[in-house]
Amino acid sequence: MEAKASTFVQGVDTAFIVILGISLFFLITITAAMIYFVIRYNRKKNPKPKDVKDNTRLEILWTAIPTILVLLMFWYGWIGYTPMRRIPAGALTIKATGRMWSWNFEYENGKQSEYLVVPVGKPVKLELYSPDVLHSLYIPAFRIKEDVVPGVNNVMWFQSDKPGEYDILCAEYCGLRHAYMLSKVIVKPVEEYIQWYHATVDSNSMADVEPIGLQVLKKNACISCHSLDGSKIVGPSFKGLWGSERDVIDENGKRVKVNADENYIQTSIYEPNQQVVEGFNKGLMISYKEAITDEELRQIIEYLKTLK
Amino acid sequence: MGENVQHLSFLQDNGGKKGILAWITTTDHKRIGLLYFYSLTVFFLMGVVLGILMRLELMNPGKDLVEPQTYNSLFTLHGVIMIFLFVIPGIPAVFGNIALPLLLGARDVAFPKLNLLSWYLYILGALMALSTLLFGNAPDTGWTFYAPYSVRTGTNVTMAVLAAFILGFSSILTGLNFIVTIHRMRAPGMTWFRMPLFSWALYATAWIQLLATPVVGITLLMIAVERMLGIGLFDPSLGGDPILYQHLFWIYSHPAVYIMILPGMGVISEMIPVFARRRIFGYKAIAYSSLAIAFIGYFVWGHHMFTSGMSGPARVIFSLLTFLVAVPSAIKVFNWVATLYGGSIDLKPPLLYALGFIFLFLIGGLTGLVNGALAADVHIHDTYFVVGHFHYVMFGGTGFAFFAALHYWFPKVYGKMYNVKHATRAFWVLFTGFNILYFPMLVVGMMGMPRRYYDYLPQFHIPNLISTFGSWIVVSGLIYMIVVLIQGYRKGTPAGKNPWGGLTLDWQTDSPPITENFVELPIVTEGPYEYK
Amino acid sequence: MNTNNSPSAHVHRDDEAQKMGMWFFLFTELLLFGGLFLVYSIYRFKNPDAFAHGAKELNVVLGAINTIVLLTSSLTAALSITAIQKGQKKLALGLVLFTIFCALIFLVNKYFEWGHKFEIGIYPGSDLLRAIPRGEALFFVLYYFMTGLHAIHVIVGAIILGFMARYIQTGLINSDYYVLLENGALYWHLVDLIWIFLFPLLYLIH
Amino acid sequence: MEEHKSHIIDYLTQIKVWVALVIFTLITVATAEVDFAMLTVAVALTIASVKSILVLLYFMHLKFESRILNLFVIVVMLVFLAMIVFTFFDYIFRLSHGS
Ligand code: HEA
Ligand code: HEA
Ligand code: HEC
Ligand code: CUA
Ligand SMILES: [Cu+2]
Repeated sequence: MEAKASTFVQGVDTAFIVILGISLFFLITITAAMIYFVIRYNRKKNPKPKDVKDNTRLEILWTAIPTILVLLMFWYGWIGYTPMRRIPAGALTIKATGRMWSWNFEYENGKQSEYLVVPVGKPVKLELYSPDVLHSLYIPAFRIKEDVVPGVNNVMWFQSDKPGEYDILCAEYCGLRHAYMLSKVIVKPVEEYIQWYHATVDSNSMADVEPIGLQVLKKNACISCHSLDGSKIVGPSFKGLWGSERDVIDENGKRVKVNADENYIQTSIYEPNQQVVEGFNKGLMISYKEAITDEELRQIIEYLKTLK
Repeated sequence: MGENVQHLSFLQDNGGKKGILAWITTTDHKRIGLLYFYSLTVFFLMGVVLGILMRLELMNPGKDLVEPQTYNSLFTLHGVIMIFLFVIPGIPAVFGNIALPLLLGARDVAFPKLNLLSWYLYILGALMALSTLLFGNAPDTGWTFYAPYSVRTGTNVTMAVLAAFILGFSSILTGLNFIVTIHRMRAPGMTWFRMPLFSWALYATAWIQLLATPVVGITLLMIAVERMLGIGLFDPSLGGDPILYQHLFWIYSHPAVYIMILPGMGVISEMIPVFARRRIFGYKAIAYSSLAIAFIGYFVWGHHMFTSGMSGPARVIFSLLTFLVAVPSAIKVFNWVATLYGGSIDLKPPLLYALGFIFLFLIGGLTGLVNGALAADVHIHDTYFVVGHFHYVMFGGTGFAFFAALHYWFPKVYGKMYNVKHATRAFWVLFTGFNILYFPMLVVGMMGMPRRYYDYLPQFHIPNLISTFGSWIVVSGLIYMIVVLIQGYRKGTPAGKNPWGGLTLDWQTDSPPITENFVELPIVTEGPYEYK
Repeated sequence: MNTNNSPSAHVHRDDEAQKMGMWFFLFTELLLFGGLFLVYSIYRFKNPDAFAHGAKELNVVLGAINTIVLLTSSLTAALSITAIQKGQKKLALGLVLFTIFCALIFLVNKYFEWGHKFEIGIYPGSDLLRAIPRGEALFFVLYYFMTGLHAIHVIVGAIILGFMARYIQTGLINSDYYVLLENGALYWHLVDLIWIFLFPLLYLIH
Repeated sequence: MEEHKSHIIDYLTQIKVWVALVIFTLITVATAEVDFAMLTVAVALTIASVKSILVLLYFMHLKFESRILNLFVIVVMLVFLAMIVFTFFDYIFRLSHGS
């Protein structure tokens, strides 16, 4: 990771170097002292131990010096960190949603993207939002990370001065596909960014060749829990779902059979915990009432019909 | 000490009962210590196997061995077993039980029946935790049980959480027993500052056990109730606050890391003077630093939450306190090394493990400082750097101290000596393998590989491969060590009362000690390490 | 180090140790509830109005009566120790039995209080709790959790005191050896102590 | 291991303490109706603390126990208070500074 991918790199790396430097010094001296003593004062060479008295001045010395050193470390840690919390006014604001198990970035003009595309040299503020469980947005190259906590509005910011692509990882355990909750930051020169920002079609995905219903499913990360090929992931597969007879447990814990019609699909998506498919768990799927419009719902259903 | 032929050793004295019954109904502290030792070893080996399986899976990117769901259960159970069944009870329950009354010149602990009860609770908790492994549906939350995932997941979190609750209870009772023992049962003439340092360490530990454990107890109980009744205590969709859960969890679990390490430090403080034939340097500094660690350790828990969205001022305060808690640990290390100066050092296996402890704990502690720095932690939080850190302190620290204690008191407990040459070799295998296993984790963590990852990006491959390779060496070393000890138990030469030349009271009685420890209670007239 | 040549000491009774052990146990109990108090105070801090609103639903009179019942039982528990110290066995027994009686009254009261809440649909997991504002639901959940845990302690305390009564009867506890009774009473006082804080926190602070 | 006999507290003292406790309870119920705004919580908790100190000292005989035990009780209370204070360090600053 050469050069400065983000403005924080300098401060963070300095803190690392200072602390690791001091640590290495102590590690080496203490280890060397141990080895030396063990050899020099070996029982064969030195059968009679010296009688060494306690030494208060020494105790004070080796309390005071580490105290000063740790305060120094604290200081470097602190000054490397303060800029991370000082969000410049006028930063470009993007809403970053982390959900099981995908990232979604929503821009001020309503544009959505699975990658975080940002202009070079401009401060970017991320408003972190999670509808389900804890996640953590981590960009190693930028040295930043902040948890995405449901019900709490965490924010983070960064400024990248080097165009390129950098990994985004989820760093807070969030269930089955935690390790696959990946994305990328794409830092573009300003003009390119503006072009991208105003383009209606996301040039970073080949969305336009896929059926529109599938696009909706992908955008909302439904397919990280529901497979299209009949295999069981976290939720039941979408394959063959349409029109089939479902064994579900209703709210009173009773088993009932229902037919997978439009109504059923709608409740499954808007109120997933009302009727829980037998053999699956309540509470994993959250309500998508806010996320999916009636129009999109219709598109999903149209698409499900094709999955026989 | 005259004619004690008529006194049976505690290993033989069945108190009129037969076979296994004489063990599982015993109230003798040494027998209870051994009960803990045997059960703990079994659980520990299970944890090791889970660890090895994880390493195999992580050997290459992509799927090597198990499904993601299985992997998630693997690290959860590995963490739960290692933390709640191995390192937390580890040294206090095994060697504290065996050695504390001996060191103090007492006949037993203050409440022998309670002591047995704690062991039963331990076994109950352990069986509950492990039952999830056998009956499937093992929890997949990580040992931290973070809400709201732990409330939502369909796996058997409730059982695991209740198990941890019961194990906490067992830990509390042990701590309570030790505190009262230390206050009330010291031999005549044994003032506070004539106590061996291991007792000081156990005393400080016991206070943490008493005051921190109930907090996590109630927190885990709340998770269990939340799952069973479907109410909202921490689940944000029902008005709860997941960050509050983290506070409560770490209010216990940070002090808990000192429950793990302080007894280990106590063991090391026993050994260094004995094998260097020198009075320990800075007795009072070491004793007080245990109390200081225990006390300051209560107020640094927030360093696990630097990226959770905690308020800025709280992050700064917790970071500052985290650095301060490192100072008493440093004081101990300096005093240990100073004790070696001018001594007459005999590099027997216990000392070797003790020095190995110092080296590995140094790496673990110093990487802890990296974690404690705000800027650095934002980068490495929840990465393999942290995994490296805590294996260095827990396994390199507490684990090696456990081995040191095992090699130190083995002749006392069984009255026989293991083969020193082979034990030394086993140490070197274990030590080398350890560093090959865990050092790459620090590197790959700095590169940005998050923890609890079933699969990883290609750039993280090489360190992971090396690490997996190291895990095989460690396991070989472990097997080697166990074989040496078992051989010692079966065929070892008689060890005699005092094979290492220790001055503390445990070495003044028979090996193995008689049931009530001493024929006549000793009277103490000077400090524990007065080599002349 | 010398050894002691006097006749080896008998394993001897150490009342002081017993009592100390009990106190340490009480510390853990205090922190067990301490965790709950912490949760309560944070949630109250976050939802002050909802909590005040929820507190209005609780029956102050019943709460106050229960407070006084517990205080009285604490008194009689304490008095029973004085009685046993003075060798007044009958009185001591009577006082312990009265303490248990107070525990029962407390529980009966609690039963009616909870029963009433259940009737109007306020109980963990009820539809009503799902419907009302989140903060208020939290208040009631905590109310049940805290008073429920406390009620369990009342029951355990009463059982312990039952044993004490039995021991006084059999003479195991007597004017010379009463540390068991002291410990039983200490536990009972702890139950009272916790209620002293629960009562204002849950019932009074609007 | 000194064998020391516990202090005997006479009946009357304890009954007086009980009377005080009951009076405090009535006061706290009465003041709950009055609105001291921010102070309401403080008043209620102060009264509760006074009550608990009475229980500790007299009913639980702390007044007549060893110094060290008294010290322990104080330490435990302080540790608990510190836990609350440190947790609030997070919440006070988080909530008052907005999101
Ligand atoms: C035995 C257990 C143990 C011990 C002793 C420690 C000791 C320390 N730990 Fe560790 N820690 C854990 C077990 C332990 N830890 C675990 C299990 C986790 C992860 C939990 C999870 O998330 O699953 C963790 C995580 C953890 C974190 C959170 C990281 C993150 O998730 O982002 C932090 C942050 O500050 C931290 C810091 C420290 C510090 C400062 C010490 C200090 O006490 C270390 C002090 C020691 C020294 C410093 C070495 C000796 C000093 C010298 C020789 C002198 C020279 C030094 C100076 C100049 C001062 N630890
Ligand atoms: C003391 C605690 C302890 C010990 C000893 C170990 C031992 C091992 N651990 Fe550890 N590990 C944890 C505690 C421990 N672990 C915890 C708390 C976590 C976090 C879980 C979570 O995320 O929730 C973790 C997580 C963890 C991960 C990260 C998983 C992830 O984030 O995805 C990995 C990955 O490789 C790993 C590997 C191993 C391996 C290979 C071993 C071993 O198998 C190495 C081999 C060890 C030995 C061979 C034995 C040494 C012997 C002794 C210590 C004493 C025995 C005494 C007798 C038998 C007499 N562990
Ligand atoms: C975190 C995992 C997860 C995500 C993400 C998820 N679901 Fe689900 N879903 C489940 C689970 C588990 C069930 C079964 C339990 C239930 O019925 O609530 C389910 C059930 C369903 C059902 C009923 C299926 C049947 O077989 O009867 C439908 C329809 C559905 N989901 C649609 C969606 C859509 C559309 C999305 C995305 C907008 C989505 N899900 C996102 C986990 C998920
Ligand atoms: Cu999302 Cu891990
Ligand atoms: Cu910590």
